[in-house]
Amino acid sequence: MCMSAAQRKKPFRDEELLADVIARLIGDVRHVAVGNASPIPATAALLARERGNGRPYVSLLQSRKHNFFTDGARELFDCAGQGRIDVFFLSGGQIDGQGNVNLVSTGDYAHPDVRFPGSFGSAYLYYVVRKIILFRTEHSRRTLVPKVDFISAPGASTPDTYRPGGPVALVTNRCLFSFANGRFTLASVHPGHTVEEIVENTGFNFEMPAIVPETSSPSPESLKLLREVIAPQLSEVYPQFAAQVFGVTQSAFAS
Amino acid sequence: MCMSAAQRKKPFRDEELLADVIARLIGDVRHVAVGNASPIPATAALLARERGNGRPYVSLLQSRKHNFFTDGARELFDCAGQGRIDVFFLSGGQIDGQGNVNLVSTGDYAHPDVRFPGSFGSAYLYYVVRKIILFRTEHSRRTLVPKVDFISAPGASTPDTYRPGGPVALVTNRCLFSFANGRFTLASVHPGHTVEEIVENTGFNFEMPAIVPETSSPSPESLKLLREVIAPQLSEVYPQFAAQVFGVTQSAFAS
Amino acid sequence: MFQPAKSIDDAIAPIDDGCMLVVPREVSGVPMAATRALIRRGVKRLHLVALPTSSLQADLLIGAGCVETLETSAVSLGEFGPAPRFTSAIKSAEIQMKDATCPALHAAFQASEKGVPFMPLRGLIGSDILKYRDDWKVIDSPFGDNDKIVLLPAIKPDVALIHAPMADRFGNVWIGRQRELATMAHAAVRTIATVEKIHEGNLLDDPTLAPGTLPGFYVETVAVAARGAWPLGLPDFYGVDASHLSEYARMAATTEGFAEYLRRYVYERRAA
Amino acid sequence: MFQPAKSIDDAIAPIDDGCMLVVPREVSGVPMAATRALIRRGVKRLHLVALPTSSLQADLLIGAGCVETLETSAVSLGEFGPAPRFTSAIKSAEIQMKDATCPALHAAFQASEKGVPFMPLRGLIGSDILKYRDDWKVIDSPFGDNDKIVLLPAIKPDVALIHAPMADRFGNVWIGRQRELATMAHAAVRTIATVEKIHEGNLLDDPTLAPGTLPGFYVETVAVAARGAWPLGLPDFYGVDASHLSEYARMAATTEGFAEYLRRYVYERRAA
Repeated sequence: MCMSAAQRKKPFRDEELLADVIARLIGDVRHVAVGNASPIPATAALLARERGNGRPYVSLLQSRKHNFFTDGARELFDCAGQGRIDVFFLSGGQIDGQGNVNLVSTGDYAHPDVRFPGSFGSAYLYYVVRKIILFRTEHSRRTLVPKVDFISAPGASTPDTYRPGGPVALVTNRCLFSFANGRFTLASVHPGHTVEEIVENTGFNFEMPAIVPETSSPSPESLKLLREVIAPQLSEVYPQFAAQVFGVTQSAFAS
Repeated sequence: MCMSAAQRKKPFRDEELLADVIARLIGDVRHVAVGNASPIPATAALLARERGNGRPYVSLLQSRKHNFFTDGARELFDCAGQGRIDVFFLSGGQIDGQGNVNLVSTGDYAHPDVRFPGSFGSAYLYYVVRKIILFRTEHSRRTLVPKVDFISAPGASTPDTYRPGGPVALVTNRCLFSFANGRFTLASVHPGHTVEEIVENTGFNFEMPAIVPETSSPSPESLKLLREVIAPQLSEVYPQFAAQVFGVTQSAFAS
Repeated sequence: MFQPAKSIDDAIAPIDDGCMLVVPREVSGVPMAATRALIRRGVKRLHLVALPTSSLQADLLIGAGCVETLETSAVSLGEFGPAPRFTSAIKSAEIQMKDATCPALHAAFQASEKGVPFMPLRGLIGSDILKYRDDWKVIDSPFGDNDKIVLLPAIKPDVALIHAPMADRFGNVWIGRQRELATMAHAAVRTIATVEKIHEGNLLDDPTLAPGTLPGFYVETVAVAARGAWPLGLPDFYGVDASHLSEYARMAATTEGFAEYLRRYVYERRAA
Repeated sequence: MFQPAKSIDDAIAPIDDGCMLVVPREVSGVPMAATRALIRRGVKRLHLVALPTSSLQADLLIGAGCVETLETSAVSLGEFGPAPRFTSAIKSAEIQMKDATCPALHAAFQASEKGVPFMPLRGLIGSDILKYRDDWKVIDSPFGDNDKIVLLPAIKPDVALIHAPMADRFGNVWIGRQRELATMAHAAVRTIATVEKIHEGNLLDDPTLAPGTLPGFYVETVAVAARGAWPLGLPDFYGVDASHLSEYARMAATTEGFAEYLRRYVYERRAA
């Protein structure tokens, strides 16, 4: 993520702000799971756990240390199907105003313009985990689109589809949207960003209150936790991220 | 099992003969499993393994030592469903001439005259394990009936039912029946028993060749294996059986 | 943080009258101490599911009048003969019996484990078990051509009650190879475990113990019950008490004998 | 008696051109040494199933022209960026892609594990993944009221190829917590394992190792491949070689760079 001149003056990094925002969205729950390639949600979940004195359980799927599953790679999904995963995170190459996420490709599916890695567990978890927090740092008309080209997982479902879960929020590098009744609402704008900038860079329509608050900055206590307690834990799974954001280096044989 | 005067003269016990008969029925296969409360089939399977220098795999479900499953109690059934269990044993409070087995009750199901333990895995394994060897020591009109009162598992199925497996033989204390095309055929009569006695004590009709051979007696080598090698292995799971048949006593804390 | 229960009685408190309770098969670590505590407490109208079979545990609970409905594939004392209280209760229609077959019960628990309403299973068709189970459905498989298959509805018990070698102070329970205990816990709303002992340290931190560990987030309570499976065995730890089971089989053969057994071994809290 | 294979090349001999091969996710013990051996041997037209995702392994096999069909939920180098050969092959339609979602693949393997033709799964409805999978069916659940649910056909691979910390001389393989390796082996016709080392003694005789052991009767062959997951990690044993993965990401970005990578790290048998 690129840092603007305004951001450089702030006593925290963008990643720290985002982790703090997400940690508050997590709230008081029993079990948070974090999937592949999600260093900021992982940071947020570990922060929530530190603040909660060990609650919630945090399962980082690619971690050995922060992973409580012992029934193989399917256990996360089984556990979610049982209603035991309260919060999960999804991203998307594209996200649209109906909360649909696209992790597959843009353009024609058979001859794509851009191919993303694939849908991972989204086409299941988006339905069964009560609180899905959408997360996409790049906030642009390229990523936040009127209609996704491929629906990896839909934001809402018809009544004949079992759907206890779904999206509750979308966090970007510019703002926080809440999601309800099939639409996003601008909930707060991160320090250094403006409503106008968000309107300009968002490809979908969204609701907006008359006055949009600024996203709260992380407290000194949170920053201290992030830098001193969380960062070393991250280096096992996200060595590059931990090094770049927090200056923590990976041990030679992380296990 | 009661021993007749004729049997007392034989250099082997009935259980040894039956185990030897069953071991030959097992043949050259990869994996034999033995369920609950089946000491003679367990003896036979261990004997087949000794003769085959470690082949087949023998899984005694209630054993710790002779049990290769590590995916819980369902693994036997999954494994059988995969076609990986070649031989299994079933018994029945009643067995009829169509190969139907009854492990539930006699009389009216809602108000039974006799209640047996229950069907165990029969209503699945009878269908999917290629060779099911039926085993019932008590050979009488009470156990071998024209028609079972409750079909725990049927001897044959209609073409629209998936059924790669089924019964191949029935071993009793008097004789060996083979099973094919929905009917039993008297294959051999155990030493000391007669065809007339079998007709008299069998409640169902069966095929019979003009000359019915006598069941081969166990060889001295087989008897030696049974008594010296197999018997101590049995005492873990079947302490009473091992003690009564082979005079082997259980250690205080079999594990 | 997770706290072990102060006593077995405390641990079993969530097992309400009328609840659906699942217990493991006779060789998987049967919570017999907790079962005796339940009988002493006088639990009533249980819908007892034994996955997939049972021996002494179901027989005791039935004989003591704790069971309204029993769902299992078999109840027997094995080498020690039929289960006398089970047999008697069925013949006198004192309990409602839902006869099953082992893999059908496993599949129905896996359905709950996976959060799906049903699980398909081969076999069963042509068995009278299916005839008496109007909750089981037969469909034509959409992947076959006139290929009938049974669908079994998910079983989601209120409580799974298990016994295992050890647990740690985080609620993680080491179940070893008895993985059906994990399936039970995954399927059940709540899991209550008794254990032989508390393991100091975190079971999940040990690479050799972790694979046999049920994670603590499935576990409601843990209570220590040394020799808690007695007179049944605990795999790799102790065997069955054969002489006690013989005695039980003899005593439980009559109503009076069973009452005396309860008095001597359950109400007076006598153990091995 | 079971005999370990003399070499990795011998072990992978049963992986025929055109076969359906299942490999595990990037953090579960990926048989990278065996994968390089397969590429050297020039295997062709694989139907590769990555359960449920892959990273370097799928990218290498695709780039080397070994793959005709790919069935998985995602291929990516994670922190090291997109999987360049995968991305390129999809865009130029060089491989047939069967997009899935992780739990659907797990369920389809469980269907084979249970010997049933299909497995139901929640979710999926309304996803374009389902739209492009005409092998997946939607039915009305017979247990619900207008309750649609997806049925996934069983996946039964010809070969499962895994890497694990150790195996014994009876073919038992210690997989620890990576139980998806067991599901793969249960579902596949044949299982080929590479391992870090041979364990003396029988893994199933050790009560603490047995719960993490895949029994030998599922295993066709075992070959020793020390650091056989390199440059990926093996949980609890070694981590990923981050600098190598960075180098791969950089080199594989172009066809020429990828060819050079193959020459340097695959054909010349260079390892860590």
